Formats: sequence, C-alpha cells, structure tokens
Amino acid sequence: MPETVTSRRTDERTSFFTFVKNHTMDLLAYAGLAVMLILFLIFNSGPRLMYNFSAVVQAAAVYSILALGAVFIYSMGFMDVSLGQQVGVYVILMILIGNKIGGPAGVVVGFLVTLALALACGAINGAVSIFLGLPSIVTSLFLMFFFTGAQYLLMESTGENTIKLLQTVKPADRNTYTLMLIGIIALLAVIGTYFFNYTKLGKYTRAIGANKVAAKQSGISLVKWQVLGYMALGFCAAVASFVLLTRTGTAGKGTGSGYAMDIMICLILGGMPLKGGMKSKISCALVGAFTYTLLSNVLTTMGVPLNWVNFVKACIFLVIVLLTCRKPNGVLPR
Amino acid sequence: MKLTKKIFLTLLFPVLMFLAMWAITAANPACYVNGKFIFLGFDLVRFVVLNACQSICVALAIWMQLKNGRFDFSNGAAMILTAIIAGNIGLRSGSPWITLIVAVLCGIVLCAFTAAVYMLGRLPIVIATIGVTLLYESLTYLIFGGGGISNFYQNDTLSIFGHLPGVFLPTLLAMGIFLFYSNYTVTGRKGKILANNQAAGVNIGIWEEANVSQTAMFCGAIVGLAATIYVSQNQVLPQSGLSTAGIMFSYIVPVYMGMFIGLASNDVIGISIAAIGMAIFNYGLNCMNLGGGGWQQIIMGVFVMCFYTFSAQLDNIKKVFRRMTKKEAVA
Amino acid sequence: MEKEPIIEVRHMVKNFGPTRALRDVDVSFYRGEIRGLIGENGSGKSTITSIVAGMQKPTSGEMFYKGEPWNPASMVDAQLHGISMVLQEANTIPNCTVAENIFAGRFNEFAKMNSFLSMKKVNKAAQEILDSFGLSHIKATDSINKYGFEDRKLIEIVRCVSDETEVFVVDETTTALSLEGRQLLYKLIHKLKDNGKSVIFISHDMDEILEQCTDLTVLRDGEIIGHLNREEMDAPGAEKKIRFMMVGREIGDAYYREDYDSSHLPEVALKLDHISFGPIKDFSLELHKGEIIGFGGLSGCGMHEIGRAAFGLEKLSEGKVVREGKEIKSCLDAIESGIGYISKNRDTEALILEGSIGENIVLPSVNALSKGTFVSPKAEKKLADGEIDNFRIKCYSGKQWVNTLSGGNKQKVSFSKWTAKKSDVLIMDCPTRGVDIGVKQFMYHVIAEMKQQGKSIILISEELGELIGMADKILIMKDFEVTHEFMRDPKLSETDIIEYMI
Amino acid sequence: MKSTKKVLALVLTLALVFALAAPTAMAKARTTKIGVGLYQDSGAAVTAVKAYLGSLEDALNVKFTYTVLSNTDEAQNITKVQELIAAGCDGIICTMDMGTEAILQECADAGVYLAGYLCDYDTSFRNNYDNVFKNEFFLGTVADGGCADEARRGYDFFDSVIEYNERTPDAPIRHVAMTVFPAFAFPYQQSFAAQFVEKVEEYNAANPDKAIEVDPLSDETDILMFRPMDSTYFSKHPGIDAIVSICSGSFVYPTMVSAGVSNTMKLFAAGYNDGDEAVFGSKGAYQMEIVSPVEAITYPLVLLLNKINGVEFPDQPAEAERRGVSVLVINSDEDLAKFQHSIYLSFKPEDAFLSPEDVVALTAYNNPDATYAGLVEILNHMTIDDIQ
Repeated sequence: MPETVTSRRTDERTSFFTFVKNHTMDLLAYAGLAVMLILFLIFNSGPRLMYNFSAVVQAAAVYSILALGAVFIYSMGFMDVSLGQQVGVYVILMILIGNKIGGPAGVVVGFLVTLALALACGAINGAVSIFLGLPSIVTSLFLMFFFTGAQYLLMESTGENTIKLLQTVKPADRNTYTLMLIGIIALLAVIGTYFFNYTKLGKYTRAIGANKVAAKQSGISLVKWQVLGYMALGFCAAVASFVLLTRTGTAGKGTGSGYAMDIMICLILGGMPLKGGMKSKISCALVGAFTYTLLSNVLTTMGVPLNWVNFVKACIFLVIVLLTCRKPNGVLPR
Repeated sequence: MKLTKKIFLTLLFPVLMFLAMWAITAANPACYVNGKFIFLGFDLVRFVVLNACQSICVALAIWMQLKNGRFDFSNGAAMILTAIIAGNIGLRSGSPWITLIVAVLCGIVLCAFTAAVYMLGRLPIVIATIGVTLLYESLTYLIFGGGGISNFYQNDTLSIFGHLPGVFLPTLLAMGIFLFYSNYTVTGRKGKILANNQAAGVNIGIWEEANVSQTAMFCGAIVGLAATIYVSQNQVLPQSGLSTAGIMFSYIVPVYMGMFIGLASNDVIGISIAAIGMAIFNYGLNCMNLGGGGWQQIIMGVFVMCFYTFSAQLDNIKKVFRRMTKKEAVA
Repeated sequence: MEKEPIIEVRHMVKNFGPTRALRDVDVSFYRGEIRGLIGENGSGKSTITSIVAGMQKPTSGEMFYKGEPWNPASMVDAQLHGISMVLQEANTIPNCTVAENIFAGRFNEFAKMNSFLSMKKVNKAAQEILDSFGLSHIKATDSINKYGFEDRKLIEIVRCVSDETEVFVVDETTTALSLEGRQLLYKLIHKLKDNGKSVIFISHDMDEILEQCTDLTVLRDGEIIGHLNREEMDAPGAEKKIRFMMVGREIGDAYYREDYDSSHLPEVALKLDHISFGPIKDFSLELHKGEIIGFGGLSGCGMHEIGRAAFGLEKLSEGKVVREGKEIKSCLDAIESGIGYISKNRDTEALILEGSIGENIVLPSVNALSKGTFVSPKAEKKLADGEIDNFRIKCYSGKQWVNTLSGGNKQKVSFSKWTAKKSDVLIMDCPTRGVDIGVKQFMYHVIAEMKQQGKSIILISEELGELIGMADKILIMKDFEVTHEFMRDPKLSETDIIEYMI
Repeated sequence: MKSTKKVLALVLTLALVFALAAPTAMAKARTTKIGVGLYQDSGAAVTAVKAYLGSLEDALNVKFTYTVLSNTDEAQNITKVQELIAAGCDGIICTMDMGTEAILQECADAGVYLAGYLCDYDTSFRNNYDNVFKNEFFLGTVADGGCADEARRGYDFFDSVIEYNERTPDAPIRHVAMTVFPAFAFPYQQSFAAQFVEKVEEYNAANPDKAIEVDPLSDETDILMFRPMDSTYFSKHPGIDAIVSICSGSFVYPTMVSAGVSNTMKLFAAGYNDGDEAVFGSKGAYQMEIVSPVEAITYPLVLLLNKINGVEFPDQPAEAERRGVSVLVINSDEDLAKFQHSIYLSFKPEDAFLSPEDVVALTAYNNPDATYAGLVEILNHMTIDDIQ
C-alpha cells in the first residue's frame, strides 16, 4: 500500500516535534525536578550534604510510596481525600497491636492486620461508590470523616498525646536506614511500574479514566478494576504507614494529616493529569514526590523567612502548573 | 406541582430533622440538666439562625460556581483572606458598615483574581483554584503582621452582622444577589447555558471569559458577605496547607443537599432549608455532647453517606416502592 | 464570471498540527445558489465552512465577504454579519428552555443596560420565531430536554436563521432529520435562495445533494477537485463521475456485496430468547453462523436497543441472550464468548479518543494476551500493527492518538478492536455513519469477507441501501416491534421497505 | 518553540529566586546558627519571640532560623528539624514533645544539640526518660508555669477569683464552671481543675457566707476538643457567674459573645490573644489571663550556645533538666497596664526582662563567672511584678 507508506514517512519527519509536544508536561515536570535538585546541591554543598540527602529520602519516602499507589486511582480520574487519616489510623493500630503482642512478631502482626484493613478499605472505597451510584469522592469523604473520628477515639482511648512503639524498627545506622528506604521505594517503584505498564491493572485503570463507557464496552469490569485500583492504593498506604512508623516510632492524633492534599500536589507537580486517562504515568509519583520534598527543603535551607515560605511555594506551584497544565486552545478547561 | 405540595416537600427535611433530633435528645439523659430539657429553647433558635446564616452564605458562594460547572477550591481561602482584611480595616475604622463594604469589595477582587488566573492561565479549574488557594493562604501570613484577626468578634458594635438580628442582613443580601444573578441578569442566563453545554455556548457566541469574570464578581460579593458573618462570629487565624478547603468543606453539605431539596422549589431555598436542617442536626449533637471529637466525625460521615446514597438511589427506591404497592394491589 | 461573489476564499491553507486540512483553496460562493459541498471525510469541506463562519481561523489565506476583507472573530461575529451555520453535532443546550436556546447568544437584546434581563420578552420573541417557522408545536418556555433529537435540530436552525442571514451553511444536518424535518429545511433553503441569499449545503447523501443543490463543488484531500453546475449534475452518469472525483480512482461496481446467496451454516451463533426490557417486549431472534441480519427503521424504533441487549448492555426483565449454550448477562460475558459490538456513538462509546490507536485496538484483547499477570508490550504492538496494516489505517504509528484521525480511520480502529479479538459474532450499530465512500466500500468488503469466514453479523443501519446491499435478512422495526422481514433479493428496493418503517 | 520558551521561563524564574536568596545562604560562615521550632507560625507570641531573639543576634553573633512544629504530627516535626539541620543549624530549640526520640536521633547523626522551650517534655519525661533526658544531645527544657508535676496553676485561678470578689463586693462570683482540654493532649489540666476545686472547698469551709459553687468537671460537657465551646454549655451550666477556662480562652470567649453573655459573665482563662485588652478587667468579661514570658527562651539558648562553644557551667547538672518559669498572671486593670510595657505587647527589645548584655553575661564562654544557678535564677524573675 504505497499510500500508507508515504504518509508514515512524512510524519516521521515531524515526530521529534510531536514527541516534544506530546510530552511537554513530562519534560517540564522533569525540568522542575532537575532545577530543584540543582538548587538543593547548591544550598547544601558542605559537610552535611550526605545528611541532607538522607533527610530528603526520609521525607520523600512516604510521599513516594503513597503517590505510587495513588497513581492507580488518579489514573481513573478519582481522588481519595481520606488518605491522610487512613495513614494515621494505620500507624496507631500498628503501634497498639505491636505493643500488645510485643517483639518483632508484634510488628509483623500489626503490619499484616493493617494491610488487611487497608485492602478492605480500598475495596469499600472502590465498590461502594459503584454499587450505590455515588461519585468516588463521596465515599472517600465518608471514609475521611470515619477515620478522623477513629483516630480521635483511638488516641483518646490511650489517654496520651503520643504513643510509642516499644519494638525498635528503625536501623540504628543512618546509612542503613537510608538504603533501606531507597530499597523500599525502588522495590515499590518496580512493582508499581510493572503493574501500571505491564499488567491489566494499569491498562484498565487508565482506560477507565480515559473513557468509562468505552472501557466497559471493551469488556472491562468497572467494579473489579476500580476495586483493585483502590486496593493497590490501600497496599501502598499500609506500606507507607509502616515507613512512617519506622521514621517516628510514634503516632498521635495528627499523624498523617494533610497527606491527601500533599499527594495531590505531588502528582500535579509530577505532571499527572487530574482527570486521569492514558497520559497518566507511574513516573509522576516519584518525580512529584521528590520535587515537592526538595522544594520544601530548599526553601528552608535558602533561608526564606517562615511567613514567606508558603507564599514562595504557592508562587512556584502556580508557575509550574501554568507551564504544564495550560490548555491553549478551545473552551476554558474544567 | 401544587404549591402546597411544594411547600410540604421543601419543609419536609428540616421538620423531620427537628422531630428526629427532638426525639433522640429527649431520650438522652445528657440533655437534661437539673431535670430541665435543654434541646428546646431560645438557644436552639439562636444557634440555628446564626449557623444556618453562615452556612447559607458560604454554600451559595460554592453553589454559584458549581452551578456554572466550576468547582472552586479557593472560595474558602478567599473568604478567610477577606475576613482578615475586612476585619482589620473594620476594626481600625470602628464601623461594621465599613467592614461589610470592604468585605464585599475585597471578595469581589479576590474572586476576580481567581477567575483571571483561571482564564489567562487556561488551567483546569481544580488546579487553578488549588494554586490560588495556596496563594491566598500564604497571604494570610503576610498581611496585618500574620496575626489574622482575633478581636473583631469581641466587639459588640462591630460584630452586629454576626449576631441576631444583624446576621439576617448579609444573609438576605446574599440570597438576593444569588436570585438576581440567576434569574434577572444576562450573565446568569449565559452562565447557565455555558454550564450545560460549554462548547455550544461558545459557538453561539457567548464570550466565556467575560461570563466567568462577571460570575466571579457576583460570587465574590457573596464571599464577602460570608466573610463578614465569619469574622463577626469567629477568631480568624492564618491558614496553610489547604486548610481553608477544610473550612469550606464543612459548609458543603447544604450545597449538595440543597441541590436535592431545591428540586421541589428552587436552589436558593433548597440550600437555605438544608442549612437550617443541618444546623438543627448539629445543635442536637451538641446537646448530646457529641458535637466535638471522634463521634461527631463518624456520625457526620455516616450522615453524608446515607444522604448521598438516598438521593443517588431515589429512582430505584421509587421503583421498588411502586412494585411493592402494585403487588399489594394485585394481592 | 459576470456574477459578483458574496464570499470569496483565496489561497486558504489550514493545518492541524502535521495534518494539512486545506491546501491553497480558491473558491467563491454566489447569491441565489444552493451550493453543495461534497467530499470524503477529511477532504476539507467542513473546514472551509467553519472558517468562513468564524468557528476557526485559517493558517493562511484571505477571505472576502461582499467585497470586503472578511475575518470573523467568532461564530457570533459572523452571524451578526449574516453568515450562519448549523452544525453536524447536536449543539443545543440541555436543561435550558427552548427560548434560552434560541436566544442564548443574543440575551443583550432583551436586557436593560446590557445586564438586566427580561425573560418574559425573551420567551415571547422565541415563540414568535418558532411560529413563523411553522414549529408551533414547540413551546418556548419548555425545557429543551422534553424534545427529541429532531426537534432540537430544528430549534438550532431557528436559532441560526434570521432576517439578516445572507449566507446559510448546513453542515450534514439532514442525517438527523426525518422526512418531515428535511422537507422543512429544504423549503427554508429554497426560500433563502429565491430571496437572493446564498446557501452552502454539506451532505454525504448523494441523492439529496443531486436533488436540492443548484451547484456542486467536490473536494478531495484539502483541494478543490471540480465544480458541477445544475446541467452537469443532471447529466447521466453524474453520480459515478462525482464519486470518481471524490475518491480519485474508479470505485468500480463492487460496492456492496455482489452475491445474492443468503445461505448460512446451520449452527446458531447467537440466540435472543424471548427477551423483554424497557419498551421492548418478548423479542426473539436466531443468528446463524455466516449470516448477516440487518435491522432497519427510523431512529427511536428500538433497533439500537436490540443491538445493545444482544451485547449484554441492557438489563433484561425477561428472557435471555444465549451463545453456544451460555447465557450472556454482561458485556464481559459477551466479549469472552466471542461477541463484538461496534457502537453507533463512536467517539463517546466505542473509542478512547485520548488514547493511542494501539491501546484502543488491543483493549478487548488484553485479557487474552496476558500470561499470568504479564502483558507483553511486544505482543500488543504486534497485534495492533497487524490490524493497522489489515485495515490500512492512515497513521504514522500505532502510538498516534485516535483523536487525530479522520472519521473513517476512527471507525476502522473501532472495527479492528474486534477483529483483533477474533470475535465470531459482530453487532454493528451504524458501522458506516459519518464515513466516506472509500472507507465505506472497504468496510463492506470486510463485512462480506467476514460472512465468508463463517462469522455472524447483526447489521443495524439507518441507511436502507446498506441493508439491501449487505444483509441476508432484513428486519424492519417500528415502535419497538418487527413489522416486516425481507430476504436478500436483487429486486428489493428502498421504497418496498419504507412503508413498513413509517 | 513554545515549550523551549516555557522551559526558559521556568529556569529564569527559579534563577531569580536563587539569586535573591543566595546572599542569605552565603552569609558569614562563623556565625552560630540556631533553629527555632515554634508552636505556631504567627501571632503576638511569635512576633515577640522574634523581636527578642533578633535583639540578641549581634551581641551573641548568632543567627536564628525559624520553623513551625505540629502538636499532633511527629513525622512533620522530624521533617522540620531535618530541614533546620539542612539549613546548617548548630543547635535547635523546640516547643513540642512530639517525636522527640526520633528527632534526637537526627540531632545525634548531625551533631546538633536540642533544647526545649515552653514545653515540659512530659510524655518523654514519663515514658522515655533514658532516651531523652539522658541523651547527650538533649540539653534541657524550660516549661511555663512550672513543670507538670510541680505546677499549681489551679491556685492562680483561685487567687484571681478571690481577688475579683474582693474588688467587686457588689457583684461577687458565686457560681463557676470550668473547661479543660482533653487529657490525652494536656494531661495536667484536669489536676489543675482539681486544685482549683480543692482551694474553693477550703475557702467555702472558712467563709460559708461567701461560699462559691463550682460545677464539677463533666467529662462530656467541659472538655473542649480544640474547637470553640458549644453554645449548649450555658444550658448545661445554668446560673453560672463565671467560667474558669484552664484551657485557652480563645475557645470560650467567642461562644460567650455569640450567646450574648459576654457582658454579664466573667472569664478567667489561660493564654492571651491580640486585642484581649479591649475586653479585659473593668472593660469586659476577661478577668484573668496567663502569659508565658518569651524571655524564658534564654534558658535553652544559653545552654545550647555553651555546648556549641564547648564550655560548660561549673555547676552544670549531669542530666538534662526541666525547669519551670514563672508566668505573667494578669488579673487586674493595673496588671494590664503593666503588661502593656512588656515585649509581649510592645515588641520592643528594650521592654524585655533581659538586655543583650545580660544574656551575654549569662553564657559560660563569655563570662567565666556565669553559673547554672544564675541562669535558673533569672527564670524566677519574669512575673508581672517584675515589669518596670
């Protein structure tokens, strides 16, 4: 078919520009990360560079893990506002169960119970909204209220402002800990990439985000994959809770608060389209989580005054989204 | 629909809520102090009016944008920032009227700015408004020494719009503005068109940018009125980390319920009625000492869930109901 | 030319990214004519009119309107100057009243100081206009949701045409209209023509064009191929000539299926067993291997719903859909048992527009491709590329996004989803809607081939010619019931069928 | 082209931010850097602390960096401390006992010292003494109103009520109710309430004619969950003349105003908010407020600076201590007048209890005669009566 061949050839010439055009968002997200990294290196050059590097890894670990899970539901165009409170309750439960049973076994049991709970919540989050015909944000709103209450009640029942896990879970050596975190992030990134790019889970969640009806008519069970997507997030939430616990060893009433919004900001900075669909990428999670952490770190190390930090962050956020999310043509985006 | 039926359906929710809370509190020993039942009383009226008025204003502001197809995250932040600015200026001037005027102007300016970022940036509305929310929140730390405004409500003469009967003025104004906007202005009608079919509206020749900014200004006026009540009732502290979205969300229940209740009449009445119902609900919880802490959150969550489920499944419920009555008839 | 053109387009170029929609087009439109524009999809006919009517801007080139340079800022601007256009897609605004729909862009005319609106005046004016168009059955104060697709289209026409209208563009509007609605529109355009206005009429329907237009311009690949005047259009063989101009090569006679062998294998491939749902009551059907059953009728007759039900998309209140002894309860069951469904709503239901060709083609087959949990990208690419070659989908690679394709190529993608899945039963709902002749011919060829391979096909179509040309058996529906069955017959004509539809 | 422009714009913007901030980062290397993690990010107390510390920067050659800590989220606190360490701080002053053990690990890893301010580190003191108070990187803390186990704040409230009654014999307070924060957050407020009740009972026994009725602390009604009090409080405590708010008055007063009782009912409260002076004493409902002196931060500051400079007091205790600091109890118009001249309200360093020279003299590395006892002693001279 000579006709087809010619058209392919002509388009190959323009494919470089097409590539740049189609990947503007990703390229800019990476550029943002690169700039942050450069600023980080400039302001942290000195004896504490290694320390600061590990501090960034620590701070970014929880964000990365949660964001990796969140990609699965954001790719369907959903969001979960209950994430922070879920993490809070999971950490508290891990401590309570861990202390009750005692020893490393207690921690393991605590983690497993939490994992089961997280997966169950994911399933509820995904299934309820479909069965009851609710927007997914409503179920997550419900879970947010529920978990906020649960966190309050759990902490009240302990009678303490903060509770501590008796078993040490954090390696004593800083470098070991950093390596452990990098290991966990890398492992989850590999698992996440595998599931998002090479299995039905990722393909179907993206398809659901891009066009629910078309996905259904292509034989995708909305209930099943929505539930599995949320369960993937649940899994990550449990792991993230554990990582958070290794970091602090304690938990309180406000543990985890704000993560839902932070994760959303991370993903936006990573170039994730909030409406989901085929442009969703797993890399958004890592790029966004590290950009966000570095931004916060760089602002403090640069010595930006406390009351100006939020302002500068807001401006940078606006600049980044203006560069990445701008829709130049057509009607105003909604 | 007949008028009486309309009125009946509209008032059903708050009346049911009142009766339910009455029954529940009456059965609860915590609601008796020295043998006296505390649910019924003037405090109920005051609480319901003050809270409902505040909810109505915020909910109308949210609804005005939502109705036009835009979910504006920044309403809460605009309200807080407006409250701080208008409160401080009002405090220095010593006049509640100046506060009101400044608040309305400030609300308009802030909402117009949000609209400008949205239109000029051509960003998806959620992203644009999150960005603006972060910006407004950060400004709360930079203006008036970052102290927010804590002593405005303490002044009886200044805070008349936060108390009975002054609170009715901003509330009625907000309702009036909303009704005027949606029924008697070109902007409102065009907004409706755009909300229902954006592309067609633009093709027909509606200048979207103009409409968005005009709507934002109407919305801003309502935000200003909401801020006036807010600063007259509360201490306003600087906010960060999208916490203003949380403040806004705490008023969002009447919006959604109002959409539903309003089916029987119109949206403004629906929202007002829903706000009153929710205020009664909250007052009942307070009486039972469930107004704070864990249980309130859980009850609230269950309530929101049930309400949504009910409205989402209404058609099915009706169907089941009809089938049941039919079967009975056959039997 | 002795006549003064009302619109003159010179050296018009329009690019959409790398796609060149118009290549240096020169064309003029005159008063007192109904100018037909015809061409395959993507030939640029809608692009020209949308630029003239202010919907989009040209990449380069000039326009003149009444002798003056013409650069409309928007559709409204154009409309104010007398150029109106009715679009192909539904363009009414749901949840609003009819009056709001009619005057949406012109509220200011009814407002004091451009802001305080009197809905009373709007409603009154709207009703007057409706009455003047002979549409008194439509009430201005009603919500538009009350009216069907056809009435909405008519409301759109009312919205477009006013006393000031000088140029009226009809962009494939008639497909949506019934005979009655069409007559109304024809009357309107002839009236405009007689009043010395200019009408530009875009349609896929050759017969309609030949009947209604005074002049015809044929486009292909963004270029003007030629003009025909009335005499040339009336000349014998004009139709064939026009087709040749549109496609650029001989279509040949092999357009539809050529055989009249309506035999099929004895095995039943799909059985609808006394199904009832919604308004459809007790419907039964047996589809055999190697059989093509066509469904025809007016829109709203229930034929589309039958297709959906056969694919498991409708919840049945009674009866069942059975394939090879297994009951089909959901579209997942349907797909797994080898049924494919091509929705008539290609852009909203059949395809993921914001996704690549490859992703779309592979989607139903992902399940089959996965080994354990792993889905090999190589296998996906192989499958997708195979289909792209089989269907000759015009693209630079499988990674190209579907929303950059023309209608015909999109439809090819939606076909190839099911050939990739190797479905044995295909339910096609308006498979050639909005597709140009070249692709149509290709599709018919594919369908005929499928029959040869023993596949079973339900062909639901609003085009009778297609049904007569392709189906072994035609079921005509009206008011959710089958009114008549026709068997494949060379003597069967459209007029035979129509009486059972209305 | 377009995207190149966009990248360029991004780089330029960030370069600008960088250029503006660079000089700060490359400031004199030898200045000691102290990070201060405050308990809120703005407000009068914050302004006052910054004013006070700012006045010390030159005399001590110290630069202060501020951040804000959470009282509920440990992870956030660790991140904030890590950022302070990243910013090059040699010592850190914290106001929250949240995640302290993990924070101290960070400090140990980076060789940075930690000390507390306006926080009694009570959770760590009770549950984690060995890991915190015996940790070589934890230098001690100063708590306002005395540490939890020794504080007698309930007595202050009682005294203020009695003083009020003596001042206004026409309309004495005869019936009060109390409010507290929940025990999991502030474990000692309930015992303060008990102290108050105990004193009242003693008083009633001695003066039956002037007896004061106290509504017993109710678990359900009187515990404020960090949100404004319900208006039903007044229905549940009918007939009260005053509220003794052992928690911050800012959660009580708004409800009094909206319920319309702020003109008749009196409020004795902890904490002080901007503008409270307008409704204080003879002008309004507030009859008592408690303020923690910002100058108490001198204690952790001096300990940190000594350690960083490698010098110790001769009488330095072996383990880190928590010391109490007297609070400013304002319960009359005269007190309020005095209070107007504190750094807390004026934000003028010259209104501080200590001048930069005083602070220099307190450090062991500047003044060989300085002692730990001397440092502790100054904490006892920060009351309302010490304001000149």
